[in-house]
Amino acid sequence: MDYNSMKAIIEGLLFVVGDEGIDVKQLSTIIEVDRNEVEDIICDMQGDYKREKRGMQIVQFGDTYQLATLPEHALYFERLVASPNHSTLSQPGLETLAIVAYKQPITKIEIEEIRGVRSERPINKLISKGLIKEVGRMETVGRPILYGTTKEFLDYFGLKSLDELPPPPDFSNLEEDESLLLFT
Amino acid sequence: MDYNSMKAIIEGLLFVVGDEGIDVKQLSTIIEVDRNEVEDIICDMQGDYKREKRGMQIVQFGDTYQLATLPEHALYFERLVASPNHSTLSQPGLETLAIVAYKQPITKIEIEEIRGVRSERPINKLISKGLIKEVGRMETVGRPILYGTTKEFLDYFGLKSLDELPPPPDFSNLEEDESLLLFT
Amino acid sequence: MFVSYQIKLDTFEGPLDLLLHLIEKEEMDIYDIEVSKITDQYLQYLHTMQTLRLDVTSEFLVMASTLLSIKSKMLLPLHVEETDDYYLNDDGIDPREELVQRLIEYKKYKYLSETLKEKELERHRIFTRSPSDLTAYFVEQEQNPVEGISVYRLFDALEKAFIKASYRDPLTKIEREEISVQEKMDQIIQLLHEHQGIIYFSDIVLIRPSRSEIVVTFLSILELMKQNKISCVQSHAFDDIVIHESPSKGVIEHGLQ
Repeated sequence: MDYNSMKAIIEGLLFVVGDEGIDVKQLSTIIEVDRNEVEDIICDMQGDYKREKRGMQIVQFGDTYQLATLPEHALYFERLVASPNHSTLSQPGLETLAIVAYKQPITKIEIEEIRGVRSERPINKLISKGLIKEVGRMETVGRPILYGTTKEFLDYFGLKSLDELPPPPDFSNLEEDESLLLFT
Repeated sequence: MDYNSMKAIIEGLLFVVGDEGIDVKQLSTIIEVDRNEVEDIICDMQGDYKREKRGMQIVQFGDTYQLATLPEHALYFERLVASPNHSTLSQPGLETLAIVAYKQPITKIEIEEIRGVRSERPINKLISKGLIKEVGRMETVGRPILYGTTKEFLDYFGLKSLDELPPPPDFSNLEEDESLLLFT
Repeated sequence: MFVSYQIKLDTFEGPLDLLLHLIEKEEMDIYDIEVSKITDQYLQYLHTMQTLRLDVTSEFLVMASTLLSIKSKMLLPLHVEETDDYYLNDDGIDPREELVQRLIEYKKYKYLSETLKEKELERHRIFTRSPSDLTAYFVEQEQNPVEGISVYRLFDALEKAFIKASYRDPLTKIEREEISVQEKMDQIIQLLHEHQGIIYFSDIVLIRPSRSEIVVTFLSILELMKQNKISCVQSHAFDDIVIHESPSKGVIEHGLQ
């Protein structure tokens, strides 16, 4: 199969999977080339899309790729589609999610200790939205559930991997006068 | 707006509308050029797609345009649906499927009321996996789509009929007398 | 029929959030909290919540007792003499230490949730599409999409969904109709202008007396106080709150000399 045909097939596959995305391994099996080559082709395609000023881009979360529109065209799509993506998370949801993202795996009790309030509802809501999931049990009394983020979490925030999370601020080492500025 | 930007925006629009397609009039309103020009641009784009050996094509039904895959790629889509990763159900998918299975026929709004979150994505995924389908329309304002499980759903779970599903959990009593306390 | 509404004040996620707000408002150093002052303000706030018959959850009460306990520890005569550190206990630990650590930890995640919010909004500017209906491509020996998932897991999923639905906040629907804090703030300022700069709390809530409206009104007042646009006086518990337009702010706004 020639290089351009592979590009076309990958484009077609990315198109049909939509927001579900497709991972390197699947692409590699379907078009029967090895994973590194798949990654190279996609990288190349990302360049093509930019150079040819196409109306879409290939974005990556985890090892999964998907087609998406360009942020600068947002205005035109907002006129047209009520995207299911567009319900934003509530403050309790975001706080809970931030704690899970940075401290995973983590139990409900630990989340509640940090937030200072019961957190069952935001946890359940995040599970329903597919942003966090059970990742195991803690080997202590009661074997509490441990939560972690999902792949959809990365997609939801447009992150390639957890390493792309913004670095946590360090409020503890600050000199007193500096900290004053931060807390105003 | 320059010609290439218009092409990019049209491509983006065709992409997000998916299988519903978009008609000339809508395109004309959104990008604010007249209908003849829209038709010319799309005709031009159809040429680009062929010449550049892209993985998609723009097809036309009456006044409506939509992006579609190429028939010669069918083999790869068959491999896609057969690939093991394509089949895994996420928690939101499983939850949505359970609700459809037990409460069918059911509308999207009713599913969302039970789940407490928007459910467009899991519903679409379940359709693409052949587990649920449109089974009719509700005779109320807006005629919302009713969803039900498919014959394949029964096959996959090894059921002869829906009667073989385990009896649904009964929460009717709890809802009345302060169920809150029980689940804390 | 009496319905116990589970209203939570939007701006405060819990006692830690409220405390951070109070500390910031007073421009205190988080490492050197004036416990006595903060405790008074905290209790006052809880009191106002109760006056408005808003649900004061147990977490708020637990924090109140924590604050009172720290306050009393700090009032105890010191056993250790000749020390610069005023507030050290016998064991050399500042009674505020644990609370400060919790506040800093919470503040960290509150900050991170804000950065996530920005990422969320950024991501929402790009769109994708639903997967295509690929059923046409299913071939004879197709993969079972629910391989390994038993019908009982389906049942479990439904059960979980029902349980979650049963304790979902009954106010979700009302929240959607709520007017925003900003709108309410504008209304209050407008009313103050119309009434020579003095109004009663009861005046503003009587306009539309739904409970969510009360919450929004209350939050608007807190915000206006924070911005020094108004001041409030409540002479006795359960008395009506008198709202004054802040004179200095008025002068600036109207450009008077």
